[in-house]
Amino acid sequence: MITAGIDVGSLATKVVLLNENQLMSHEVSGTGVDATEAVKKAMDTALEKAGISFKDIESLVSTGAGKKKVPFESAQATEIICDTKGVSHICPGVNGVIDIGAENCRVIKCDQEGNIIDFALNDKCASGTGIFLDAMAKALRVKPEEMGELSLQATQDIEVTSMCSVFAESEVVSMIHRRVPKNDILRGIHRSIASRICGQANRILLEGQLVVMGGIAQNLGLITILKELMGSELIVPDEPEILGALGAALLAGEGEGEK
Amino acid sequence: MTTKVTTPGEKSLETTAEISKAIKAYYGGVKVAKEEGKPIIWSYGLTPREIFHAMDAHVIYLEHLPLMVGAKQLSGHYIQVAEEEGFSRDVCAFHRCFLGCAVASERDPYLDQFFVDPDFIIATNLPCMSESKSFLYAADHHNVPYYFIDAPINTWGKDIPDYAIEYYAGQLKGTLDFMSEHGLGTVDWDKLKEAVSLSKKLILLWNEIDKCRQAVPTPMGTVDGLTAAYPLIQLPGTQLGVTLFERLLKELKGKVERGEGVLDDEKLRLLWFGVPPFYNMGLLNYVEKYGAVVVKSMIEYIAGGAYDPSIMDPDKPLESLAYKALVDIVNPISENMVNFIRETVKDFHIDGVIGVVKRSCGLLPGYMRPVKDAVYEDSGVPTTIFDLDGLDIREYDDATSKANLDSFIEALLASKRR
Amino acid sequence: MTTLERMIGILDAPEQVVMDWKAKGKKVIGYRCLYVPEEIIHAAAMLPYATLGTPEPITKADSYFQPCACEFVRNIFDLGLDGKFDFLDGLVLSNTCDAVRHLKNMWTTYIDSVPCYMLNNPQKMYDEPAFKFYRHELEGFKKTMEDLSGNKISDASLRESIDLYDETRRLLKELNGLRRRDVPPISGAEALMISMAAILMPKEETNALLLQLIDEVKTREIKDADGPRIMVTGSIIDNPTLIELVEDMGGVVVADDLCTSMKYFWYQTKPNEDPMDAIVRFNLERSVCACMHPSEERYDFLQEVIGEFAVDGIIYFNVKYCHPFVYESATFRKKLEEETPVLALEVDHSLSGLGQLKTRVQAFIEML
Amino acid sequence: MITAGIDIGSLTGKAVILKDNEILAWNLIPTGPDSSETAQEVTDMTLKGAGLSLDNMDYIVSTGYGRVVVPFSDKNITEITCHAKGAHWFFPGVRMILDMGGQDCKAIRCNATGKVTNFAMNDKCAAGAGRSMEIMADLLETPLEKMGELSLDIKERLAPLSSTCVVFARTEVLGHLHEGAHKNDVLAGACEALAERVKSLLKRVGIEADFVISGGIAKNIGVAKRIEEKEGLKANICFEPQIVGALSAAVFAREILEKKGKRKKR
Ligand SMILES: Nc1ncnc2c1ncn2[C@@H]1O[C@H](COP(=O)(O)OP(=O)(O)O)[C@@H](O)[C@H]1O
Ligand SMILES: Nc1ncnc2c1ncn2[C@@H]1O[C@H](COP(=O)(O)OP(=O)(O)O)[C@@H](O)[C@H]1O
Ligand code: SF4
Ligand code: SF4
Ligand code: SF4
Repeated sequence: MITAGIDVGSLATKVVLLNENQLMSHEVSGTGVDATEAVKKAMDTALEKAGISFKDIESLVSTGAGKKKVPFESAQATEIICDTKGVSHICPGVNGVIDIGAENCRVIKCDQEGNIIDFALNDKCASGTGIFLDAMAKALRVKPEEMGELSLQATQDIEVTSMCSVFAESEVVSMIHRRVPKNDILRGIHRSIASRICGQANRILLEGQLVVMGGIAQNLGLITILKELMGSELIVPDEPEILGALGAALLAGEGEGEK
Repeated sequence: MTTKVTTPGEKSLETTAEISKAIKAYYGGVKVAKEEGKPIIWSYGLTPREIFHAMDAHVIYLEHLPLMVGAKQLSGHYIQVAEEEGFSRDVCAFHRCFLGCAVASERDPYLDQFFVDPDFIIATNLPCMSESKSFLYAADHHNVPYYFIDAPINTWGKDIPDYAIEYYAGQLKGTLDFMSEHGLGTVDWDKLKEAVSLSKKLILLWNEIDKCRQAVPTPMGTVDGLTAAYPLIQLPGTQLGVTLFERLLKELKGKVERGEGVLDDEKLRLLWFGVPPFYNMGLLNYVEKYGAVVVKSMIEYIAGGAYDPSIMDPDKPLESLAYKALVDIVNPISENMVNFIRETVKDFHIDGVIGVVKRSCGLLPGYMRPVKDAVYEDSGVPTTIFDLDGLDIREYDDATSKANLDSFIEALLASKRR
Repeated sequence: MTTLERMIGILDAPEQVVMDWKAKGKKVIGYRCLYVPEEIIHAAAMLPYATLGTPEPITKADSYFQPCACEFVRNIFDLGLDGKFDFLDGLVLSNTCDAVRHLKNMWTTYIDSVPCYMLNNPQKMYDEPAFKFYRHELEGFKKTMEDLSGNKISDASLRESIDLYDETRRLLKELNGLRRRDVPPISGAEALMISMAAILMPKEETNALLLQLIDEVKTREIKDADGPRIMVTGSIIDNPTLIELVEDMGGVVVADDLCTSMKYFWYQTKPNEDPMDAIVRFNLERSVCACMHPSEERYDFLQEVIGEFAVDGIIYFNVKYCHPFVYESATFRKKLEEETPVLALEVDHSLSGLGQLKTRVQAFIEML
Repeated sequence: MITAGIDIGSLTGKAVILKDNEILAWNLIPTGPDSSETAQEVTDMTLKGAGLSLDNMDYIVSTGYGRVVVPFSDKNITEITCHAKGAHWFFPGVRMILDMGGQDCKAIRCNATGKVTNFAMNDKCAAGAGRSMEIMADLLETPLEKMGELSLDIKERLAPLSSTCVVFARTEVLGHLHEGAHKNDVLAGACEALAERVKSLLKRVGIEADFVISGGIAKNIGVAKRIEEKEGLKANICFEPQIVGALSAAVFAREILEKKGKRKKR
């Protein structure tokens, strides 16, 4: 059975196509202003990569902040369910998930079978999410993808105290003024965001073997500090941003969203 | 836009509609009393209503007014007024809202229907100690006398020592004297005894009502329950309260017999722990799309709702009321609250607990974790905890709240399916 | 080393005080809040130890307390979870605010290493029934302390302890009285640190040191004393950083209203009474904290200090989510401002975001 | 007597040179990565415009966010104290100043001589400051200068943006646009939200009729007009509201000199 999972994130839209739970193809593209359009495009590309056409898909599940904007008929599921599903598929037996996306940070605690025990979502403040990092990257004039690497080359510990992403930005600017090395600032930023995430994880007593997913999981600098702070074993799978979409496609395989 | 997404809760019972009318009538009465020159009291917390009713006092309750204002979506405005007075966003939204109403130079016509300035104020530190200070501000602002009832915290469990009862009962006597001094006549002890006996009756009825709610499907959920709790909280010691509860009990019994529920096909039964969003009670109906019902909320049980009234003795009115207040589940440092929730989860076949904290509440944040752990340990029932302010609509984020509810319910359903 | 340096040095390693005491085979009782009578603990031959916070960020406690509980209490609980208070033989809390009440709940539920007691102090002052109730509670507390220490508390030993503590309070008051001068001999930050050290140390030692100290600073004058004279108030401050900040910005901190400083020693017990009654009256006739009703006493105290110490401006440092003080500062502010300018600030107990505070404090001082 | 005032804000650096009571020259440049350099740069430009050099300056006062890093200033003073003084210089009758800058907004009350008597600042969240307007402008692809004007030309009244967080407001804005809302209407929503927040700041210090708006957002008539409407007031805005801080620093410099009665040797 061919199934599709669509994860419409606030920044990135992800599509995963599975055949009998085996990956056929996936696509990540920007969500932009028009989510509907973005989904269509991502879907077309994924279909093309897989060499099939839309009518071959038997079942569809969509998730993510923009799941209601998906233009195809599909079942909907929350990110918590899809994340857990996707994670326990590729890393069975883990104790939990940390999903850091653009505007969201979710922590999920689950048991060996992948049942959700507890979870916590971030509140309305943007600090502790991808957008915060993106803004900092901009202030420091580095690419978001490079931030992590650079922060690992830091030589001293400095503290970024503002939790508000907007104020943190000016704090960072003032550090640049004081000629604090970029790498050290980056490390400070990562530390501040990691402690925020750590606090969220603490709220549900998350520990043990954890998978980090979402776009930000690719940021090695953050992962390193997070590991240090949490004292947990953190696993970052390949292409961590598509796990939500993968989970959705797996759910579709379980009979949700059949056409 | 926040305002668009809020909806009032949909009630399903006839008696609760009646109770709503009684609430309006009560506050309408306060306004009339003021016009007739009778003294008006502002009060708050678990100050015993029985003595107010026995004295025929007209009282505006701090926690009730914001609810009414909140339901009309006006709370945000008055909260802002209080903040402009210099109150931090971190203190209780109920108190901020009330203070906002108290000091506003212009009042909304809706508010004007029942909100009047006080002639004196009676405050207490039960349930939350720190917030009681807000009344000092109000007393200062309106330049009116102020009486403070100090409730010792319950470090004793169910066995309150005599000296604590004596201390609290003594202050109730002080309250009565204070009211007399300020123009409410002397206390009629027979009337007070009658009030205590009516109060006892009322709680017994509530306990029976509560039993009905254990039925599957439940005949009354929290959307109705919060209104239904009004007589319990505000009318103990009156015949009206008893009559309303008799009617409610009858209606519920009929429903249970006929097997009618809020939802006929209940898939999940939930318990709401914390203050629900009074400006958007529709959120409690929201879960119905999953076949879930919020059966009960903790709020309905403060002020004696979880209380065994057998110990009340009308011949010792003040001592009975002292005991009732001191063992209340919201009197901190006691197992009472944790045990109450623990039992409720079992007795009401609860599948999941929704714990909401508002950042401005002094009392509830400290309960969340112990309750969650106790319930999970006992029954394996999970609790989700998220931020939601029951009153400050400016802090409300519909998408986040729903995302939390969606995720929690989906997870519950998924584990049920297994 | 000067006596001043010696006293302040104690704060670098307050645990040392405890270790020295424990080395004598005696017990230590932690307490939070001045409504826990140290004298009773001391009369049972134990060391009362004020549990103060640290500016460290909170980690573990966040999984127990929601982040909207006062940071000071979360900080104490964090330290408790971390075993930082394991040297205590008991912790006594008093009924002052919702945050502390919950600390008691949490501590009892989640920390086994140190038993925790709650002392039920009334929140009503000057009230005979409250005296009576409190006396009952204190009798129970006395019993608990006797059981814990294995020592009986006689009226005579309690009297002795009270006298000892009164002496500490008297000396501290004398020392701080010197700050009334046009050029104070000690800075606000020094004064706070001296008080905190005096609070932590065994009083026998404290008193000897204080005598020397008074002598030592009598002829001292601080530098930069030409700025406006500031009084600092608000919730607990257990770290001199905030006061230093005010002084760095050009303010001269001459007085305060803090339970870690002037509120600790401003009052004396009344002589010639039954010693338990003396403690009851002492605690219910002075007001150290915004938790008490009514607030007139506190307001009068502020007024008195403003006059005596020639205060030009008042700075409120309210710990975030500290409800009693937040309400009270709003209430007082209106009245105080008629004569003395007031700046009310919210601070994180962990002292983050000092940059923004600085601008406000500097502007306030410029305004004066 | 020649004095200079340097105001290094979070977003712009300004300098004003004052000869006795007359503005000789002023300049405004974006704050670069290094505040000290910005200070140097804007001062040099201004000096050049006046045909003077640093040696000619009798006294220099710095202010603003970067006030402590101006290497050649004789004294630093907070923005709050400064703005009251400068507003007073432009409009002597003024009793209340609203300074709306990039990072924070301040409501200031002063007495007849321009001395501050009370003030309030926005809190730790950036939602109520100029930076949020820039983010909006960016998002709606509108030049900052046009924002205010456009926001007054609306078709439909949307509720003010509800997201308290600047960052999340982005999603809200995109949502509106996607539902076909007109750009101007969304801009109006953003201005409205900011004006609403500022209003409560003003109320905290107590509203006075004679008031001045200074700082960059004063140029945003969409915000300024809305604040006026809300309280039925008329705001005074000088020809260049952004330099009020720097100007007052220069005025302060003069006053300090006058008090000291002697020139400082450089
Ligand atoms: N290679 C990378 N290194 C670091 N960050 C990345 C990388 N790729 C994407 N990101 C960040 O991931 C975030 C998007 O994550 P994603 O999980 O797709 O979010 P959402 O689902 O909310 O749209 C963005 O903030 C982006 O900056
Ligand atoms: N021409 C303009 N029209 C509208 N708004 C402007 C204009 N110029 C600047 N601003 C606003 O002013 C803010 C900067 O104000 P400014 O007082 O210079 O800040 P700071 O002193 O913190 O550097 C910007 O964030 C922007 O919102
Ligand atoms: S603090 Fe900053 S990041 Fe957080 S809500 Fe406010 S503007 Fe957004
Ligand atoms: S219990 Fe919480 S919500 Fe209720 S009045 Fe107290 S602080 Fe406010
Ligand atoms: S700082 Fe305030 S809230 Fe915290 S413990 Fe002290 S009085 Fe209570």
